[in-house]
Order: sequence, then C-alpha cells, then structure tokens
Amino acid sequence: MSLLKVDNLSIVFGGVKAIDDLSFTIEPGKIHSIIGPNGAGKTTLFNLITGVYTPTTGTVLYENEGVTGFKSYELAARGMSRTFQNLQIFFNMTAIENVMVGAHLHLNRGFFASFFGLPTIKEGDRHCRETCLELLDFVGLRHYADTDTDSMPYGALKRLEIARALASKPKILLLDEPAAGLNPAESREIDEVIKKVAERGITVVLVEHDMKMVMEISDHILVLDYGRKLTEGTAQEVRNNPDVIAAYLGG
Amino acid sequence: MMGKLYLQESLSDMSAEFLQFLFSGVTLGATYALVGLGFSIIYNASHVINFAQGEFVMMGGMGTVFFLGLGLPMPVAILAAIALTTLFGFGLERFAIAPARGASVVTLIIITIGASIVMRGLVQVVWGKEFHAIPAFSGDEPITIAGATILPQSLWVLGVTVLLVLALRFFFEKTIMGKAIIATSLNRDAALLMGINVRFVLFISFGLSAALGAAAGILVAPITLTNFEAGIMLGLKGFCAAILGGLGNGMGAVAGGMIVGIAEAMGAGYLISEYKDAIAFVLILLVLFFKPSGLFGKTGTERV
Amino acid sequence: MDKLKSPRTGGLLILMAIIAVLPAFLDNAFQVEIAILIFFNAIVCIGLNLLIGYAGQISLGHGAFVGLGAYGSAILTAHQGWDPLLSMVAAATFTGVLCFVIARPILKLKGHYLAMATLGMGIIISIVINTEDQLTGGPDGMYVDGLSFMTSQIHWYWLIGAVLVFSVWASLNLIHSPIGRALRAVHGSEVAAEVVGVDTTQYKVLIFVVSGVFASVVGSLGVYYSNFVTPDIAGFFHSIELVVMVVFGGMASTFGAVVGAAILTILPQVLTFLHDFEHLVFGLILMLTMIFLPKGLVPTLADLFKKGDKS
Amino acid sequence: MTSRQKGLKKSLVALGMVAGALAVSASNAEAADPIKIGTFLSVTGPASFLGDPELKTLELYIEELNKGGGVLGRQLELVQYDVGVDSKKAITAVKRLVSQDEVDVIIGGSTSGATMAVVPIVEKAEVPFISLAGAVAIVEPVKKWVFKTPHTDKMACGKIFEDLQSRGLTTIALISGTGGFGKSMQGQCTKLAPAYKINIAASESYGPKDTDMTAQLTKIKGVDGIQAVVNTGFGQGPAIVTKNYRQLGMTAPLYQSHGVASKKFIELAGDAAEGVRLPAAALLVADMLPDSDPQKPVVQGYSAAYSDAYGGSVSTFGGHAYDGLQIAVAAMVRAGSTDKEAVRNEIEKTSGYIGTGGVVNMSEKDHLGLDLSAFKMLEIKDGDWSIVR
Repeated sequence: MSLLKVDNLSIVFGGVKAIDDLSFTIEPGKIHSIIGPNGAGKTTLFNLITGVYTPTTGTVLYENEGVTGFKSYELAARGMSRTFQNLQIFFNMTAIENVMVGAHLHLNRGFFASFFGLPTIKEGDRHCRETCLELLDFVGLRHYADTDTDSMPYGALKRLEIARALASKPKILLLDEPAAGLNPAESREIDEVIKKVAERGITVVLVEHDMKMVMEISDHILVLDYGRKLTEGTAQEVRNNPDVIAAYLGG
Repeated sequence: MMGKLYLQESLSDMSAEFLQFLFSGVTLGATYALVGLGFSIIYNASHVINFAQGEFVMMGGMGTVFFLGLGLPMPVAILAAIALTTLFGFGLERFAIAPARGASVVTLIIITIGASIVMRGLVQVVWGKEFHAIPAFSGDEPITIAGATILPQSLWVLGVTVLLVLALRFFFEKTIMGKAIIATSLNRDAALLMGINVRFVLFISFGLSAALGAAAGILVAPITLTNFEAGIMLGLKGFCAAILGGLGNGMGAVAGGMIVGIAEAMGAGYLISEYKDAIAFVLILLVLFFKPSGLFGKTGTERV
Repeated sequence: MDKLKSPRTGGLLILMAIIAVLPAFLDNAFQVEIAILIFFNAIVCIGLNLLIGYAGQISLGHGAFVGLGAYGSAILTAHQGWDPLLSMVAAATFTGVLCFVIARPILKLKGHYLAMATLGMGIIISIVINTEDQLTGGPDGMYVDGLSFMTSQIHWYWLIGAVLVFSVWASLNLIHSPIGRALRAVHGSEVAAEVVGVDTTQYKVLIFVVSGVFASVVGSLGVYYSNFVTPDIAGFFHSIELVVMVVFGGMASTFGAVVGAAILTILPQVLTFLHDFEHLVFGLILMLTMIFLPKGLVPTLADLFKKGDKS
Repeated sequence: MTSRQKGLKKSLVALGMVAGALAVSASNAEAADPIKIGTFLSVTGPASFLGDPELKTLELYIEELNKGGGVLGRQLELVQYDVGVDSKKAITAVKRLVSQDEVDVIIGGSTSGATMAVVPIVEKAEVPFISLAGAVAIVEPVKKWVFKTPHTDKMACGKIFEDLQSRGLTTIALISGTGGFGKSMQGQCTKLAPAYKINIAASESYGPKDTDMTAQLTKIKGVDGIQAVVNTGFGQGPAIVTKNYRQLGMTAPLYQSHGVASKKFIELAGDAAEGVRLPAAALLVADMLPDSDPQKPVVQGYSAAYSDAYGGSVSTFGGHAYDGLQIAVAAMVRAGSTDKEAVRNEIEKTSGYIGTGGVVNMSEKDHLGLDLSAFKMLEIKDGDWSIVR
C-alpha cells in the first residue's frame, strides 16, 4: 500500500504550467528523493502536496484519503510535516520554543484552561519541554535550547526546522533542500540526521541538489524536468538514464 | 399632454440633480486622487505608508494663506507654499524615515503619525487655529451646465489634476530619475547594485509626494476652506484611494480616488448624507474582502 | 529556563504592590482619576498587545470596540433599563460576535491592507455612533447612571486595579501556553506554523475576538465609571492612541503594554502647561521614541540590562 | 543576576517612570494666594471659532484686572484646558479644575455639548459656573450652580421667525449641523415654528467636519415652495453652506444663527455672504448703535481693547467671555470673598449689568437674564454688518 499517491497533478501560474500532469507514489518507510534542474518544479510540488498551494487539476491521496486542497494544518494532523528551502524559523522565539510549537497538536489547547493557567496546561508544557529537549538532542542542538533563534548559525537553524517538524510526530516528512547553503561538514551532519529519522520509521521525501548525498541515502529517486516526470527508480537506474544526463547537462 | 410635459420636466430635474452630484464627486475625486498618488509614490520607493500625507495637503493650503497674507501675489504664494511643503517632505525622509530604516510596519506607521501631529502642532502654533479661505483662482461665478452648476475652481481642480497625472507619467516613464524610482520600488537591492543612489531616490520621492499633496491642498482650499486640521480626513480618504487602486499602483490610485469621490457624492445625494464619510470606508472594506490586493493590485503568491 | 517565564511572578507582584501603595501618594481626586484612566487603558492595551505584539496582526480600529462596549452598555442601561452588569455582558458578547464575523475576511489581509481594513472598520463604527443620535446622543455623547454599589472613586480605583491585575495574570497565562506559542508562531511564520498543525486562521480569529472583548469590557466599565460617553472613544484617534501605547511600551511585552499605557495617559496631562505647544511636543516625543527605540521602551531597557549583566 | 531579578529591575523602572510622571503633574497643584478662574474651551477643533476669541478675551482682561491690583486685593490666575469638541475631554478638564486646581469659579464651555456634559460635575462639586454656550437647555430648567451669558438658540429662532413674518415668508427649510448647538437649535426652531405659523418643509443635516454640503442643498432645492432657508450651526460649516448655496444658484433668503457672528464668517464665505441675515448681539455693530444706547460705550470699549491686543475684529463669542468674567468678578466683589456659595448667590442677583450681549437681569428663575431686545437682526452688506430695521 502506498502512503502517498499523486495523480495527474497540475498547477498553472500565469499561464505557465509549473507542474504538468504529474503522477507518482511514495511507499512508506523509505527515503525518497526528488531531483531535477533548477526550475523543474520541486518546491512547487512540495507546496502542492503539503497544502500551501491548491492544484489546478489532479488529486493527492494520503493513506487512501483524498486530501487535495486540504490545508497544511489538516495534513499535519494526519501526520505530514515538512521543512522549507528558505528558512521559516519563528525568529521571535527561542530554539526550544520553536520545537514546542511543533508539538502543538499533541498538547491541551483549551482556551479557558490556558487563560486561567490551569495545572494541566503547566504540567503538559513541562512534559513537552522534556520531549522537545530530546528532539534537540536528536538533531544535536541541545546546547542551543534557550538561545534566541535570531542569534543562531544558519546550519543550526536548518536542523532546528527538522526538530520542529519531528515534534509534530509525522509519518511522512518532506525536507526541502536541507543541505542547501551548508559546508560539507554540516552537510554530513544533516545526512546523519536524515538517516536517523528514516530509522525511526518515518517516511522521508527529500528535495536536494547535493547529488552525492542524494545518491548515497535515497532508496528511490524521482526526476523532474519542466514540471514533468522524467524518470524514477533507484539511484543506480537514475544515474544511468540518458534523459537525466541530458537534462542536467542542458541538452 | 400635460402629463408628458411634467414627466419630461421631472426627468430633466433628475438628470440635473445627477449631474450636480457628479460634479461634486469628480471634484472630490480629483483631490483624493492626488493625495492617493502621493501615498503611492512614497510607498513605492520606501514601503512606508505616510500618515502625514494629509498634513502635506493642509500645509499647501495654509502655506498659501500665509504667503498671501504677506502680500505676495497668488502665483508666487502658491509656489512658495509648495516649496515649503516639499522641504517638509525632504525633512520627514531625512530626519524621521531614514534613521528608522528596518523598523517594523507598525513602528513606521507611528513615526509618520507622530510627524503628522508635529506638523499640525507647528501650523497651529505658527499660523493659528482659525479657518481660512483662499480666493478662487478665477472667481466664484458658477457655470451652469444642463441645469447643474459647477464652480470655476472645480474645473481648476480637474484640469490641474489631469496635467499633474500626465506629467508624473512622463516623469516615471521617460526621465532617468523617474526610472530610478521605479527600479528602486521593484527591487531595492538590484537598484543599489545598478548604481542607483537609493537614498536619494527615497529623498526625492518624499519631496515629490509632499509637493503633490500641497498642490491638492491649494486647489481645494477655495472650495472647502482650510485650517490646521483640514488634512486629517483628506489623508484617510487618499489612503482609501491608494489601497482601492492597489498599493503602489499610481494610476490605480487615481482611479481609486475618482471612484471614492463619485461614490461619496452619489451616496450623499441619493442615499443618506449623514453617512457620506462612511461610504469610502464601506467601499474599501467590500473591495478588500473580495479582492485583498485592491482593484488593480497584483495578486502575489507567497514564496517559501 | 524559558526566558519569558521569570519576570512573570515578580512583575505581577510588583504591579500589585504599586497598585496597593499608589493611593497613599495621590493627592486629590484628579490624580486618582488619572490612575484609573491608566488602568483602563492598560487593560485594553494588554488585549491589543496579544493581537499586535504576539500574533503580529495590526489593528488601527480597536477604539471602535471600546466604543461598542461603552455605547452598548450605555444604551441598554439608559434606554432599556437593563441591569448594568447584564448590559456589560451583552455588549461584550455583541462585540465578540461582531469580531468573530469580521475577523475571517479582515485577517486574511496582511500589512498595510490589514491596517486599512481595521482603520476603515473603526471609522465606520464611529460614524454610526456619531450619526444615530436618537440612540447615542450624537457628537455630544450621552449620560448614563453608574453602578449603584460603587459609591466612591476609590472603590473604582480598587475595582479597576483588580481587573488590571487579573488581565495581566491571564495574559501571561495565555502567552505561556500552547495557544500563546501558536500566536507567536503566527507572527513568526504563518506557513511554518501551519505545517506543524497550527490552524493560523483560527488563532487569528480567536485573538481578535479576545482583544475585542477586552476592549469592550473596558468600554462598559469606563462608561459606568465616568457616567458619560462621547463618540471620540470609538474614533480614529483613540484607536491610534491605543496602538501607540502598545508599541511605545514595547510589543510582545505585557508589562510593556502597561508601561506604555501609563506614560501615554500621563504625558498629555503633564504637557497641558505647554498650552499651544502641547501637540507639537507630544508629536516630537512620539517620533523620537519610535526612531531611537523602535522596539519600545520595556524591551529596549530589558536588552540594556541583559547587556549590562554580560559585561 | 537571576532572571527573577531582571524582572524586578524591569518593573522598578516602570514604577519609577509612573511615579516621576505623577510627581510632575502633582507639582502644578500647589495652593496659592491668587483667585483661580478655571476655564475649558474649544481652542482647537471645529469650534475653535468660539474658543479662540474666548480664551484671548479672558487672558486679556485678567491681565488688565491684575495690572489694576486684582480683585479683593488678590491677583487673578487663569487655569485653562483645551477640550476641542470632545465632551469627554471637557469632563476630565472640569474634574481637574475642581479637584486638583481647586478653582474658585469656572467660566467656559464653548459648546453646548461640553457644557451639558459637565453640568452634573459642577453641580456636585458646588462651584459657580458661567457657560459661554448657546443651548437653552443649559439654563432651562434652572440649575443651582450654572449660569450662561450668550443668547439662547430658542431666542435666535424667535428672532429669525419674527423677521420671516415681517417679510411675509412662511415655508422654510432647515439645514443643521449635527453638533450640540446646531442640533439643539434645530429642535428649538421646530418646536417654535407653529407659534409663528411657519411651515418647515424640509430638514437636512451635516457633520461638524463636512466640507461639501451641495448634496443636502440640492435636495432642499428640489423641494417646491421653499421661501427661505435657515442654517443652524457654528464654525466653518455655515460658511461652506453659504458658499454652496450661492454655487447652486439658490436665491431664497438665507438665515444664519448667532453661532457665526464674527467677521471670520464673512471672510470665509466671501461674496456668497452678501444678503445673509442673522440675529446677533449689538457688539458686532458697535459703531452703528445710536449714542443713546447704554450698551454703546461698553461694546465700543471691548471692541477697541480686543482689536488693540490681537488685531482683527471682534466676535460676539469673545464678548460672551467678557460678560462672564465681568459678572463673576462683580459677584466676588459684592460677596467680599471667594466663598463659593456667596459668589453663586451674588451672580444670581446680577441686575442691570450692561454687557456686550445686552442688559443682564438674573434671578432665581432666570440664570441668563437677557431678553430679545438686546438681539439685533443683522444683514451682511458689502462685506460688513448692517442692522435690519
């Protein structure tokens, strides 16, 4: 059974088809990568799947439920979370608070309980803080817990986004260029984190330009070009596909 | 026979009435358009909403009153008032907006509101609190058109507005300075890289906007009278015009101003005159509810 | 430690202490009056700060909600003979429902468009209050009987002081809860908040309603306190004044809202000796503060202290 | 330093600022020897027309009195607050006047709205209060501590209706400002009309800050048989009404109220003001009064003093303030003290005082003390006032 199934998906921006009649499936419990030249529509595809954009035509099926046009927070409640290519950190909060927002769905959100500061809220927050510290530990940021995010280094913020997404306890996690802008050492750290995430049984979908990283960790690769599917398969299959080589060389 | 005559007469009464409201509307509308245009120019260059725009309008009118009082002839007084207001525009940019670069939207709004209070306070202290009238440019004898009347001053308002709008179009499309302003509004960093002096562009935009406001204030002062508080409502309505047309879209602001002015006059005439001032705001809410970026604004997609 | 958590109890205790000892330093009824006015404004600002400071949604029309509370109570009490407290609840409910209805379309807007929409909404409400003079007394305002059991001014001082302490406490509770974090997340990045399950629209609507109800209750209490209400309470300038208090004191700081309200309530009274120059000086103070302390008074001072600690 | 201490520091700073600010405001409050005259006027806003000359007059004559040794051997001190046209501000100002400044008498309230709003406070604080506003409701019914100097709106309606009758005009339209005075006078005129057999065929209104009344006037123009139009209101509104009236080519006689009785009105309305009639106090036509008129020296004296000090010409509004101050001072002198009850009683006993508004004879039942005789019907001719006989 597939976790995510995309059928004939298209979106048009001002007459241009950014995604054009795209279909593919994502199997649970693996690392999937989506690659393609710049402007191939990778981020747009993420935005369509995670409810940031609404597709012009086509459907998205998640755990056999039609979720086309669902809002991001509705998808999050069903176990889908993501990170962003351009950092979307809550810069008005500390690192730990960022992660605690990630746990939002798993906390008591009653208005009156919060307004009157009932013990259940405080108890819940104390517990949440513990688990979120573990997540920071998991991505290697525990020492930053009470640091204001606006004074943290870029590479750390990239990992913070992953921790925040994990706090929502996702079944599927979409990572949009997690290694972009990082030096090789930082990239390798991200590598490790992604593998550990997959080991936890979370399905990972990755958009990445770092080919070395993609080829090394992906179980399955989907290649996009001009919003269409060029090919898909294992790293080996994709690497040897002449169309892919042509697309990357600009042929 | 009699009935038909009566009908004809009442029909022509009705159309005269309509025309009368329309005259009011376009005169008001032209003023709002100029104020709205001022908002647009500053917004384009700096992404600041200048809540002191109405005070530029007031300063134009009050300045003219002052210079006339000194015994200067009308054209000189008008130019002096525009020059003085432009100086205030420059000053606002240099001493209030430039030092606060990078501040949040709310902070900038409050700075310009502070500036508007300062300008009102200054005019009140220096030029007094009384209402003043500027003599109409070509007399007060109304011109009758199809049973409705229009003041020569209204024709001045319309004529000068059209000229200013055309001149601005020329400025933005054909001159280096104008193009530099457009470039800065589209992409500040790129403009900087292209060697455009962005600070100077901002400076000029505030001056230009102040001059436009002053012109509007001078044109309507003979019709509406002026005092140190005359700019408040005009400023808010001009803001309506700018938003209605889509922020930063100059021609949109002009269209927005006309729509607001005519809607206001028609509403006052045919609906309830007590709610005249509310019409502009009801209109703007309706438009924003259905088209969140104004009538002629581009709908942008968020990039993430 | 959660960095926002610590000043909570300390600040609250100090606020209570100030309120408790202040009457000993107030010489006459007018000074007590100003203290009460500060409390009133501070309560509105605490609510408004939740919306502007924490959730990052600007409102240039909050005076209208104070006005709705005031006139709602005044009309129900004076014309319909309702019990004042019942009127207050009814007015707050009405304001809350109105906020709920308009919140969705209005809060879809961002930045200057949101500013325009809230400003427009406020002006419309204030024009209605000005115009429906049969009901509201028009521009001259209307007289309302007070609460019969509040026989002296100092009673009001304690009542509104208590409401202020409660508001600060509740606001701090809210901020340090999952809801509070969700609100700050909305400010930080709406799209990021959504992908971890925060229904941003719902929270924006919620906090708009909450801040509207804060304003409405203050309006109602204010009208029973002063026995008189004029349309200026719902006007553009009052709305601006409230926003200025919040920003002046410091956005996203509950105590900042209180300090901002205190200073900007006292300042115009202090400046009256300047007569004609009053407005000029007020405007200058406003501009200079915002230019040199764009984050507002309390956060800037707090930063200063922090830096001092490090060195 | 712990974060709790940090919070403490934060709050201490806040406390310091509040206390500091309060201390500054408290330092104004020192009790002193001079007799304190409190006033709250519309010095700014749409009614600055009224408040500005009123304040100038009070300042001028208090300085004058002080030069002459003051009153009861004490200097006078004016405590003034600008309240715009907001009655709520007026309330705050009057609370401040009675409880912080502890003034001996209040002369002020440019607008009827502001005056009516503060009446309950003044009555409760038991401070003599002379209002400078027009509405009849201020003194009818009589309130123990409240007096006023200007002619009432009701008297203005009566005067206008008398004039209409003498010209044989019966069908009129009203156009009124929505502010206190405009609305109140509209009500008074509507009530009084049947007694003069006047038919009000149309009634329109405009807001205090409106700048275009053509819509309302176009509607009035569309009503058949209107023989005259009466505009009730003060400030710049009536000037715009007058301009719009001429622009629309309306020719029926236009009446204004004493709410525009200043040269400023003629200046603002320009040529459009020609032929406009209004009831007003004799002050405006000081030089045209016959020498036998007992008011003549008084109004000429005030007129000259005001023009000398501030330039420009006088308005009746400054005159109201002059009358108020003179009545209050005379009452203090008669009472021989500033005891509030005694001063109040003496104000009520004012009789035969010749002021800018006319001869004032107050009584227990009449806290105004003027009659229609002091009211003149004026017409604007060649940019100046003239008396209609």
